[in-house]
Amino acid sequence: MGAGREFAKGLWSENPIFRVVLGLCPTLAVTTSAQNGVGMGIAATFVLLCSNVIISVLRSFIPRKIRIPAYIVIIATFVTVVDLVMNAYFNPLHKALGIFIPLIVVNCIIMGRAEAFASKNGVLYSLLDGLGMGIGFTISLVAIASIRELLGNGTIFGAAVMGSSYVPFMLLILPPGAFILLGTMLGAMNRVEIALARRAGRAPSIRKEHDCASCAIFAGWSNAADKIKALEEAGR
Amino acid sequence: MKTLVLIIVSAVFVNNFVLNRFLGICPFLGVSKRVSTALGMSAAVVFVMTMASAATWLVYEYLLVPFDLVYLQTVTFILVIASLVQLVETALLKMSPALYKALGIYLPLITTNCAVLGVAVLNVQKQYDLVETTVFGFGAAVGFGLAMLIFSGIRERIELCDTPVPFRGTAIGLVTAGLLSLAFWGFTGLVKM
Amino acid sequence: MKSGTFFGGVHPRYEKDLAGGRPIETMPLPARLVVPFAQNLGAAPKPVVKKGDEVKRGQLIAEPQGFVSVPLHAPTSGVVQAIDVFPHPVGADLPAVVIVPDGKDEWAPGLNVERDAGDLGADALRGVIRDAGLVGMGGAAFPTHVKLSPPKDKPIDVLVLNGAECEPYLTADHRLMAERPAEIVEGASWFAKALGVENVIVAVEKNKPDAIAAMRPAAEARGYAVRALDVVYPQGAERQLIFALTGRRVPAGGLPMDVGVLVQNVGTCYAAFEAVRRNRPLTERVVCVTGRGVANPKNVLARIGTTFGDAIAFCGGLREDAGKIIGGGPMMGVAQYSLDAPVTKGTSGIVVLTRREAVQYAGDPCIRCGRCLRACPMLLNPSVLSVYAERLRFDETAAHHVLDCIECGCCAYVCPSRRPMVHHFRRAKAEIRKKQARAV
Amino acid sequence: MEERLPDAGPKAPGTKEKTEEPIARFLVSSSPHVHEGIRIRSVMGLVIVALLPASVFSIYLFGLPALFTILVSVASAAGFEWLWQKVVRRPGTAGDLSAVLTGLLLALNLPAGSPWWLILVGNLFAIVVAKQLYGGIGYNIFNPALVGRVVLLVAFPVHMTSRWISPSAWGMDAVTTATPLGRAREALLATGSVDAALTRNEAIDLLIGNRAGSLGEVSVILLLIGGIFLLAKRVITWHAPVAFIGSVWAMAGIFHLANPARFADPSFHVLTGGLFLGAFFMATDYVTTPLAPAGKIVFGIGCGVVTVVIRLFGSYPEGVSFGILLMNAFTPLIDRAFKPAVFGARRAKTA
Amino acid sequence: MVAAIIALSALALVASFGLAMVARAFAVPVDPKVEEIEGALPGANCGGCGLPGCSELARRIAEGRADVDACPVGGESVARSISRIMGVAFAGGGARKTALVFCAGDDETARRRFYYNGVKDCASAALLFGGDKLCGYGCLGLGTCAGVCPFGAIEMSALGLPVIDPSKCTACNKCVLACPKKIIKLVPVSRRVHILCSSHDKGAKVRKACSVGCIACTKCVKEAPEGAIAMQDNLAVASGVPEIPDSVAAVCPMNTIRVVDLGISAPADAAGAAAEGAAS
Repeated sequence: MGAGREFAKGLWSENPIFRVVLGLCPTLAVTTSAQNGVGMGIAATFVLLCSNVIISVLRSFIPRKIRIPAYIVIIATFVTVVDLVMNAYFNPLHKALGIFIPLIVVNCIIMGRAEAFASKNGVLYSLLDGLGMGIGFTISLVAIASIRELLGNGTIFGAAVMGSSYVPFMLLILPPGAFILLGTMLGAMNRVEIALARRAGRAPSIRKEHDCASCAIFAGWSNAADKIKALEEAGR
Repeated sequence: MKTLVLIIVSAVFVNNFVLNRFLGICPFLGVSKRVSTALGMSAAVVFVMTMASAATWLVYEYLLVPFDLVYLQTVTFILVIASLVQLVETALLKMSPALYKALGIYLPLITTNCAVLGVAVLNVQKQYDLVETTVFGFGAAVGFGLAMLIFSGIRERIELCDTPVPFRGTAIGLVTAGLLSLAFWGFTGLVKM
Repeated sequence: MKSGTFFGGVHPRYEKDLAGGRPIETMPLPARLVVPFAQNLGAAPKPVVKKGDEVKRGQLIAEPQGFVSVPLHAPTSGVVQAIDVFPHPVGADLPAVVIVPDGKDEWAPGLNVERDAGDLGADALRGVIRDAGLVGMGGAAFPTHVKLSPPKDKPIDVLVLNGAECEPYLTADHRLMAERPAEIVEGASWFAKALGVENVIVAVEKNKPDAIAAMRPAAEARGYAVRALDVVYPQGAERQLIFALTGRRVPAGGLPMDVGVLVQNVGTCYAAFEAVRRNRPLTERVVCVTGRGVANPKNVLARIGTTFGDAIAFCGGLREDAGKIIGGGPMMGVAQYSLDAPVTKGTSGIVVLTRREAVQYAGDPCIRCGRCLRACPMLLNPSVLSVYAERLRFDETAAHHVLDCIECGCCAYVCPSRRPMVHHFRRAKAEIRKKQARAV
Repeated sequence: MEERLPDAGPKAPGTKEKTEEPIARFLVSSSPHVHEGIRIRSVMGLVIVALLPASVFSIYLFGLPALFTILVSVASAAGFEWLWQKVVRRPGTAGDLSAVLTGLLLALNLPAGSPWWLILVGNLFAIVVAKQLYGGIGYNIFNPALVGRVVLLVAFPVHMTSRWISPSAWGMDAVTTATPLGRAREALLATGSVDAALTRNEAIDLLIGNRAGSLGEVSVILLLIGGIFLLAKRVITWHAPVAFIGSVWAMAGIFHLANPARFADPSFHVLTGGLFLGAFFMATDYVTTPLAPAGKIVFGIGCGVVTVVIRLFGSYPEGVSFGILLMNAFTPLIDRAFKPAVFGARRAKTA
Repeated sequence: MVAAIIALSALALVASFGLAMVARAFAVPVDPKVEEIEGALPGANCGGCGLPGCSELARRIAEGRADVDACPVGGESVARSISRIMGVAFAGGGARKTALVFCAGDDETARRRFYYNGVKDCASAALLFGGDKLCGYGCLGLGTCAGVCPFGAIEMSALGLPVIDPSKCTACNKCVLACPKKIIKLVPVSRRVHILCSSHDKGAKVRKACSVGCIACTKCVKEAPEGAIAMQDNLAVASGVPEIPDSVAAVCPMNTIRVVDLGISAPADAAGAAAEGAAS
């Protein structure tokens, strides 16, 4: 795989939100305005980039058994850095993003890349991977946030663009609207993927189920995933 | 007492962790395929979140604040939670294998559940005392469990639906969560907190 | 719960007027008779004749295989033309023997003689009934002698004569009760004797007043009760009938004998009379040929093996718009694709529906209206069952008791989505049984 | 949906070969072979008929704007259904009248004179999001009309809660006013108490519909007539409506007894708002409510409790829609809890 | 600063000690091979191997309780990489296979004996007289096989016959088991000539029921090399060895024997058309 491919996969084929469907908590929570989306995206990208690089560097030193706690500590450190920097220089944004800044620690995207990529690949590729994923995440966030802000509030990046006669569709700013919009967009993206796959003559890759069992974190953490699967089989 | 009741009502219905605060979406979508698993997961979450709330509060009040280390909050909390979950798992296994069988397998899933870290951070933000913290953690977890239980029931039915192909799975799950959130929206203003 | 009815059920258009007033006519011998071997539940009897053999009426042509099996007899005298696969009214193509009648209709030696059966004991009666090839003639075709041999720990204290005939259109039992009440009651008395039962109830739906009137003196002469039942389908289904008459509930997965009851169709009683008193094996039965697709609906006494085509021709033939041929009643009978299907021991009627009358299943999604829940006499949840079956989730159908379904068809009858419910359930049952068989 | 008679088809299967007599002649299906004759369309039609008195009365009360709302709503509901099915290439089901019913129900849940775009947005959510994304009729989890209404309520609170017009014959001299529930709320906020006593005249006004409110909710009498019609036709059962209305009355009564100044008369709560519309026409929706009678009762009680809690303590004056919507979400769990028993199973257990 | 370092170190010490204890207490002996094998498996969890999922198969392979080529879907390449992980020599399994429908009786060529009205599912249809085809062996055309295919490789043609896309088919055997008429079989993709009929009826009966059924005229037996085709109970059956040459297709008077290109280099438009159907 070329370096370009490692970077580009985050944009579509392995886009964290629309293809791999991870990191939904911040995606839903902070996308009330495009500005928040950008802020969250950059913060997450920074953490993703740094943690990927550090974990890639340290990958042969970290004992396999405690790698997950080790990753968590590394990630938490960078999150704290972001937290402090944001608080100091972008205070309103920091306020708007609220607890979702510290919660970047448990964002599955970052953990997932650490486990699935950085722990197995060299520094350069890990950096590109982190950057690509981060930008893919940011673009998706901004896209969702723009729609929500534009329709739900009549503005974009704070500027009123819909004209005075526009009655804002407030639902989109509120939690129910966030869920419904993301669900609809995900469905639409799946439709696009199906169309693309058809053109390319391959089978479409759609994550039918969002299940923790396949989440990379748990593969390393314990065999809980298997147990849950077994339980679900038994429950049938 | 009244405050505590209000905290619970608020956490369960008005500001439901999943449906209103977007915390714990991953397990909400991931462990809700069957009602039975959702039930087990909910119970485990209630257990852990209540304990984690108290534990992180203690660490914050008696370790971070006195030593002026508040900026280490995130790192500390996640470590405390991770260790706590592991300890609970070990203790459960030793003390009550039956309970472990019922809840144990869900415990690892909780460690990186942002609802748990979220409740810890919120407790600090809201400046609750120890009792309020514990009650809030409990209430938030019950709200999470309730949402998940309802959702798992619905999902068992969606499984039998003729959903258009692109919407199968997570997409229709999110739309459903949105409609559920809409139904819970009626409780807005029930408690002003 | 007031006596005389049960839970659920539906009120279909009965259409009993079509043939109800027509006395039983004896049908002349057709040009050929197609006699399938499988005419009883359980193992099919094994053929003992071959192509070219000459047979007499009542001669054994297939011998039983095991206890749950009955012998098969030639319906008339003639020549065995072939043994081949033919459409069978149960819904499959099965082997049958084709007999070309010689027109003499000679009985095999020793048969068709009056006998004084008064000194026959219970075992002897069971033997006579078995040798005559008797099966339940209401449709299920369960060997009668097996029913008459309950295990020691399940004594029978009530014998029910099932004259409910709740299936729409059909009037064969109705006519038989109206015309041959004494014979039916005598046949029942042999059953009662074989079982040692005193309490005998004749159950007839209220929409057959002439049958009730005819049966009453005959039954009362022997101390049997006649009960007029509410008109609701499926009143004649064993479990529902037993509950309506006695208030006893047959346990799920159990049999009527679990609650000490035995149910016999009135047609079977008549056949028992013929077997015991006249020494005639079962070679003919009353068949109701009816429906708006038939020119002249009639009740005919037809030989076993008479093809539907011949029977319908005797009734004036098919009308132009005939669209569906049903072996049995329209609620539980089996649609036939061919007029070559023959009358068997279990064929109580041939109903010909016009295309317009026949239901067109669409299989739209279930809208959960709950009508099927209210209609189901077994108190199942057909709605949920059919959804699971549709998605091929057969384990769930088992968990929701699909095996207790009696396939009465009430759910599909009332379904606004026109879902082929019974078809779903039959598939689910087949899959579950397959799985159980594998597990064993 | 129409009778698909085999001889009416373009070609009978397998009979293409020229001159030979067709081999396929008869229909074969599993039993039963006859049908009561009812269709989805006839069921939906009966519900629509039951809603007609209230609909016509709303036009009498609020005039042309009411007619406009109903027409736009019904047309857009049917239109969205048709459009979606065209887009995803599924067989059209607009003929089963379920979309028409959804459109009508949504219209009856809107204030007279709602702007056209509002009605369109409501129906878009009702038909596409709440119904078609789940696979169409029979599969939706939430009542489509209610989803439409609640979406509008949350998204456009001003349009949905404060632009009521007072009723007058054919809407001749309508003025803006507040709904009874809204007035009670305002009084509570202003003075700290509601005017608890419900005079006879006021009660009669509420009963016959001489009050502000959304189109279909105003005339309790006509809704009751519609409901009884459906009960008589056995389209719905009594369980959910009775449990719903009963629990609203009981719960409001308990609060009223505890604090008459703060909480209004239970009869006031029963007669106001969309309770009758909700209880008879939406808490009885087949697809989104429990199947078993016991489940329906639990469902109704749940609706009632949530309704009263929201009315008395929440920030929305009316809680019927939220109550039903929330209980829709509980329906699968209720269905799980109340499975019908098998005939004879009880006996088997004791034996 | 110093306090921070000390505090965090202490915390880390405590936490890591605790975790180390826990890790020891919970040491689940996970064979690293299991993970590796699971990585090599297709991950479709199709159940084609007869086990609940890929991870279960991986475990069994690692424990030696299943063969390295136990995954029918992965084929040779997967078997090869698993054998590398397991450190065993891979002999090279059979040729790649695909499912093929052994019936050519579609709506135009095969006649029906009644109008079927019921559940749109072959197994359900078969409950009523075995199905509505006049030929008792023929495809019922209701698409049960297409429904069970986990890979979207089966499409129903406009004339009501399943069309299997060999490039998507993984020979998982699901359709073979699902078909109530048992007319789907797995064949090596290398084989080109196939006898597309399963009817054991006599020629006259076949002619009446279907215009493309095998009437057991034995022309193909004579044309084909010795042993390639045998008549079994009124049906020509290919033995597999030797291969049937393309020329045999030409002699079949019923057009039952056909040249079917199952090569993966299937024409692009065919694959595209199949994919299109799968997506919509």
